[in-house]
Amino acid sequence: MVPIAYYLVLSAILFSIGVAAFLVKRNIITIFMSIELMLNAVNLTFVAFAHRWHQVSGQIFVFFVMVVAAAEAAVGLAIIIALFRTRATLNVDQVDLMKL
Amino acid sequence: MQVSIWIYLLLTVLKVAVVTVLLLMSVAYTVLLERKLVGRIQNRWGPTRVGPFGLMQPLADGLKLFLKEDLLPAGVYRPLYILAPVIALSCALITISVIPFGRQIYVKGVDLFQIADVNIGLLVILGITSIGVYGVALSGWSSNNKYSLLGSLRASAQMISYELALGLSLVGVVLRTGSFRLRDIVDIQASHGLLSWNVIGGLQFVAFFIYLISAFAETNRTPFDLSEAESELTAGYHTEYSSMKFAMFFMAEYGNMIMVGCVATVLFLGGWTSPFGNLLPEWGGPVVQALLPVFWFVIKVFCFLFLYVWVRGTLPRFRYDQLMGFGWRFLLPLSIANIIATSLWLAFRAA
Amino acid sequence: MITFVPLAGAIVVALLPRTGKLIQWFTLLVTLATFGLTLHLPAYFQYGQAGFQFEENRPWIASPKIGYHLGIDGISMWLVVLVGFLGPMAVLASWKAIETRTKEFYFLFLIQQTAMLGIFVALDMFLYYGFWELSLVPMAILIAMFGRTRGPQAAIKFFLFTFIPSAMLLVGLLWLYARTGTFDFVETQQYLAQNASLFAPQALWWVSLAFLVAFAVKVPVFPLHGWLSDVFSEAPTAMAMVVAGKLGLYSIIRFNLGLFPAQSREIAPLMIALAVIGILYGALIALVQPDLKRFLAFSTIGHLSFCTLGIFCFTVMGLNGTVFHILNHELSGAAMLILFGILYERYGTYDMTQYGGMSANLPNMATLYVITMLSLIGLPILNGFVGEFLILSSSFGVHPYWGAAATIGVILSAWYMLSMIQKLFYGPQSRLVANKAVPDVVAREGLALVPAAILMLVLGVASPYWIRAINGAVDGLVQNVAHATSTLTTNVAEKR
Amino acid sequence: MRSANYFWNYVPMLLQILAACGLGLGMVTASWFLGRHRNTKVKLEAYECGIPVEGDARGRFSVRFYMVAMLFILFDVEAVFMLPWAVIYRDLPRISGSRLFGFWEMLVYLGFVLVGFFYISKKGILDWSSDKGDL
Amino acid sequence: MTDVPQLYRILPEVILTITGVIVMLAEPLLAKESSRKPLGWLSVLGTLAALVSSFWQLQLPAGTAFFGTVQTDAFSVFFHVVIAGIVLATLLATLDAATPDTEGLGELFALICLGAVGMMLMTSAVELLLVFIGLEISSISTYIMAGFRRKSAKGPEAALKYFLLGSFATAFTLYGIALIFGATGTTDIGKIAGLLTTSQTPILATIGVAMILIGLGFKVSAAPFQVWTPDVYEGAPAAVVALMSTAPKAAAFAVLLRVLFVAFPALHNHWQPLIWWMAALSMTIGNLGALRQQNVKRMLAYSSIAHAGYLLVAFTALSPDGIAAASFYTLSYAAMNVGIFVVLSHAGGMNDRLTLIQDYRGLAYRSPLLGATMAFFLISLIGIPFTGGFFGKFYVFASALHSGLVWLTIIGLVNSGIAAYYYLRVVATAYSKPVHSDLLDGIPRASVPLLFALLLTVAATLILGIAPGRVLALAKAGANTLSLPGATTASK
Repeated sequence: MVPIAYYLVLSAILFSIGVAAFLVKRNIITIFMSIELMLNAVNLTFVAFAHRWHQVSGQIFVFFVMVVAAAEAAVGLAIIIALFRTRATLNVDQVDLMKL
Repeated sequence: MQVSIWIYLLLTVLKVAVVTVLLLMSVAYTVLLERKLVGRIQNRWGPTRVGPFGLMQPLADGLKLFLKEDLLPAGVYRPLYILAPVIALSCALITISVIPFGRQIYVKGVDLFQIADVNIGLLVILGITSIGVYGVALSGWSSNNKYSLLGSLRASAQMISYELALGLSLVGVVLRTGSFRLRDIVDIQASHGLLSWNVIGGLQFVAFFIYLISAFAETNRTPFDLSEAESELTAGYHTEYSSMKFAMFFMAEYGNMIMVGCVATVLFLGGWTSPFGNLLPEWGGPVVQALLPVFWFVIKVFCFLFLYVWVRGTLPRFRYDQLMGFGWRFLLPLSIANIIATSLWLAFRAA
Repeated sequence: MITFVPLAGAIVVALLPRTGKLIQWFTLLVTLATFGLTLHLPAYFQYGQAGFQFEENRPWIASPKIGYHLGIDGISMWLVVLVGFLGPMAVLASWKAIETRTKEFYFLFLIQQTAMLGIFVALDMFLYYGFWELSLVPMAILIAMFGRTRGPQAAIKFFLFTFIPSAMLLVGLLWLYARTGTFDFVETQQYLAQNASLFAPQALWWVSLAFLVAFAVKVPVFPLHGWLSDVFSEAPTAMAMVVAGKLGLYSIIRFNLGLFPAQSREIAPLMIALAVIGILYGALIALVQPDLKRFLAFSTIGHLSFCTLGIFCFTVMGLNGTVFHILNHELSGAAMLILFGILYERYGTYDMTQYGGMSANLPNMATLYVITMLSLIGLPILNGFVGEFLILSSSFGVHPYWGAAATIGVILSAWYMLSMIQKLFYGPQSRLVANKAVPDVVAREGLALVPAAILMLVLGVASPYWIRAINGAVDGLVQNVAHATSTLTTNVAEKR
Repeated sequence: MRSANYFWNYVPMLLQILAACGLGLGMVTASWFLGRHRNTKVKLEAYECGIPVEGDARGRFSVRFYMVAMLFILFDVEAVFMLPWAVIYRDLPRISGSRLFGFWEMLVYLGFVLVGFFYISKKGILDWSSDKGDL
Repeated sequence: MTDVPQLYRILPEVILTITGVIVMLAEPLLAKESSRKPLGWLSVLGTLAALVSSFWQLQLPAGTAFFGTVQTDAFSVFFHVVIAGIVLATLLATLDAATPDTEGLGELFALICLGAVGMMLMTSAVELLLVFIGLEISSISTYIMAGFRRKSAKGPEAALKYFLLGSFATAFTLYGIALIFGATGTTDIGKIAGLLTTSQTPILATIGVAMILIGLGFKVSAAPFQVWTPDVYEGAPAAVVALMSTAPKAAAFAVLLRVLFVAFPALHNHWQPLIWWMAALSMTIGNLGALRQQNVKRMLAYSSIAHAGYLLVAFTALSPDGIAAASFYTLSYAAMNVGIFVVLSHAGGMNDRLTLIQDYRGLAYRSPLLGATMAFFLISLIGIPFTGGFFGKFYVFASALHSGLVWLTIIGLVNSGIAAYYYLRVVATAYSKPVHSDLLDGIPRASVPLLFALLLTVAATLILGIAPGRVLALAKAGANTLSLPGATTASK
């Protein structure tokens, strides 16, 4: 039996990696993926807690998170395509038409 | 489960090894089967030289491919280029772990005829199948070859499109069973033989039809083999692969065929159960009792494989827009309709 | 009730078509009606009494408790009448000056009237604050729209100068509300008077400072005067007439003295010093200022600083003088502005140096100029004298040295005013004046100015009549201050 | 104990995964070492049926493939919702007290899915042969 | 099958959903060249129906439905009405700004309706799951709306920035929810409060609340999570920004209020200082940032950051008055901000011809109606009395002072003083001469939808400024439904 703390630490690490990648990476797709990583870290947390509390609501939450992640992925990809069409780059540093 | 963990593990390892080896063997002989059958369909012999009736042909092929020069073309993205066939093959081999191919018989706490009896077996299958797309997609992209890329794009688009219909076609089965566990699914089909199989007794013939077509598309087989349409794309996504890496894609394809056959058998064709149900009296000792279901199972899978080859020998290839249109426009709504019909039927039957 | 006559007029103006002089006539009618209504106040005012009359108190917003509480006392009554009086004057003054976008102009002008009347009659501090802020908006927009060259900038400057401190005022108001639970002026006053010991003196001091700063900017008191000259030079005459002085001074008297007598007492030396500096500063700059409007702006600073001085002497005489001087100055200053405006209409410049020797061509105008000028200087029998005299004499009584310094200001003001008149009307004719034949004062202008001139005379001669009304309210106020101070000192003594 | 059992169910699967991956990797490695390597420049070029190689393969390709990917993501996840429903469907009348509760609920859900399906279909996203869906 | 009363609880959402779906389905069925405006009017009708049904919900007894996930009470109705009003004005503005060659108009209408469903769900959700779902429904539709002008270079960029940062924020919110679930074992907002007082490990919950704050802080563009705001506002069409800058914020604030005051009053010692700083920072950064903007929409973006700050001030008051003030502020901010964007949208069209402040020079002369309304809304944004903006600020700061937050109030009011400058600059520009050349050829005649939209927003702003009593009463009723066990620290 794996203690819950392991799951939590793992998900926290995953989440942090996601955050770090989001902040550090420059490729839009990679940034996008790091967000997905964060969401999945959250899913892991939910499942772990759902197991701990014997509450199914945590798992239901995971379902919805997955749906949302999917919807976001679709929308995100669409936006990226639209962006690529006008800008022909996937580097966030070059997406800087609007600045202070 | 009072067996020592180490014995349990040892036995499991043994089981895994046996199953894997058997699977690889059947992959090899499925290739031979295909060559032979297609040969017959086209009024020729197929391989005959190596061994009696060409039975040693697969081994010779394997050996040859092993010794071929392993090219690593200049423009490829190496990590993914190497990883792609591994993914493809592994996914084909992993699915077997949840398939029950015989009655539940424990020896020292180890289930003889199923590697892992998990309660979400169906989900595992779906999941692993999805991962299989990566092998195809990555191989095409990492090859840095236009044929490969187009081939893999086509293949992955096709696979994911048909995966939808495939996934939805399984919902009907799950509706009837109320479980993802493959053994439960088989058990519910066990009572009246052929009549209680999902495809007939479960009124899932539409689902079976959808599954069948989707499965052909999933494995990139004729008539949906556009990803490797020789006439336009050379060999599709594995154009740049040679030697064993090429062989691995090949094995993955046939492995997947077998897996699809197994899944179809379990889900729609009653799994290891006898088509005659209780009509036939039980006979033979415990060993026979144990092995007979495996026999039925193998027979059913074999029939399925035969169908595969038969279709390949008979049907022409689709056009790509027809292919995608068929999947999205026809199969998807159809599978949803099947779900609605099944649920309605179940609701009224339960009353 | 009076308050909203202009507002109703404004709405009608907004709906009127833009044809001909209809809007002007209508606005004139509205302002005259307002004036008529304001006259009703002194007619029925009970003189010599402290406290508020004509009160109207209705709940407006349940929570926080805000009432629609109006009322006037002796201080505000004349100011209300003054606003009423200046209304038609301003309309007449802008009759020709404003030719484009009359609709917007008169619409905003009437709103401005409403806001100012509201400020003087509001007894609910929240309502008061509302009108206070509201008065900024039409002003700023009008300055932006009709400014000479740098209208928008001047408007922003004006707005910010007055708005930011009034944010502090709001903090103060809210704080008071949080502590007393009411926005009503009278209730708050009583509460503060009775429960002064409940408050940390420092807190009250800060609040009073917030009030004071907001008002002082509006006056403007010396270091906060930066906006005035810009506004004067940019704003249309009708607006410049009403912008300065009375709102801020009135508010200081009403709120700072009314609510925070002790704190006002404490800060008085500083304010007196600033006032005197303002008097001298205004006068000195005015001496060298060639632009007529800016000239008047600095002279205004000087005059209003007199009022500040009068307020912070805390004597009945001083306050009487202050209120009176506010009236005077508004009247005379407005007249002066109109006169400048008339010149501008004719010659198209505010540059003093380009004028000269006009008295020959324009004798009537010269007369009006001289009367107004004398009133501003504070010549006896004209109105300016009474106010200045009262203020100066009270300040001599309290702070002789400052009083003496202020007297120098009076002398200076006489100097610059006279030199201005001299430059404009006497001496050799300038090229501008010589080359351009212009009419003398026309009937419309006369209609605006002659009553003003007469009023200056009347105010100067019959001052007791006016002061009678002021006196009652001021009396109460001074006692209030004295009382608060004594309690404060006794408190301090007790603590010692 | 139940949960321990639960975990042990997966151990064989883990072993199978290990075996499969090991096999795959092993094959790749083995063939690399077994075969001869005689590389030439031309041999290592991308294979384009013998014609000299033109440009890079990582160019842009039809946006339809992206469309399919996006649609797949959406519809696949929508399908995921049906699976737990399917599992519990036969128990729903007992839980909800209404025989067709589960049916209607899923019908509403499927209705929305079909609305989306209808929309993309009418928008021409599924028409591979025309360029109407070129978004 | 759901019995009837349950459905009543989400009646406005249902109406809007159906409207959105119908619009979405009708869109591809219409001929490609035919006008999409009927769809817009259909959406307007649907929104009106939703508005009416929200009011109608007031007479239902407060209560929950759907397994305790939605709750209709005065609070939710208040925000429903706010959102429906915003949507209404936005739809009208879109109808006005759209030209026959505007692409994807039908989808835009559908998205607005469906996004509104999400926002409304957020306001009535009493279950974190539903909060999350509503949040995402609204976010995803706003992501798409932000990139509405997909052919322009700025549209997709705005959408991308909004999308990336928005989903980033979502992940934080979600993690926060997960941790709270971990700490309490429930995601029911009502139950959390009861469990937390006895819980032994509030540290998880504390972190969770902080995470939720971060996530929702992004959504309401509170500093230091405000970076996306200017870019998104600049890139999206003005009509859409009218919606984006108000409705999702209103919803997010509603959620924040519910979550903080219903679920976590016990932890107010932890979150109050955070909000204090967020409020102070937002106000300051927003106003200072706005000072140096040349682009009107960017300026308004910074101003919206500042307004989020003012709103957060009300949170720190920790009193029913504060909640009511926040609700009220949301409404008044919505009225005036939507108003100003309606004006911008009409002047600039769907393609934002006019971007810089300078481009609006002389607007008041070219089009007195637009100029006057623009000035009116800006004045309201400054917070001049007898406009909604004033009472909003007033209540907020009054409640803050009531709770003894003198410094925050002073920061806020000084900020609102600074803010006057940049708003005024626009007013002054609109009223100065000569008229900018871009304006001379371009402003279309005021259309019927524009007049409706302006009427709606002006009336709302004025009513809030002159007779706020009734609205405030409703806001108070809403505030009282968020019971505050043990969180009232108002120092009288």
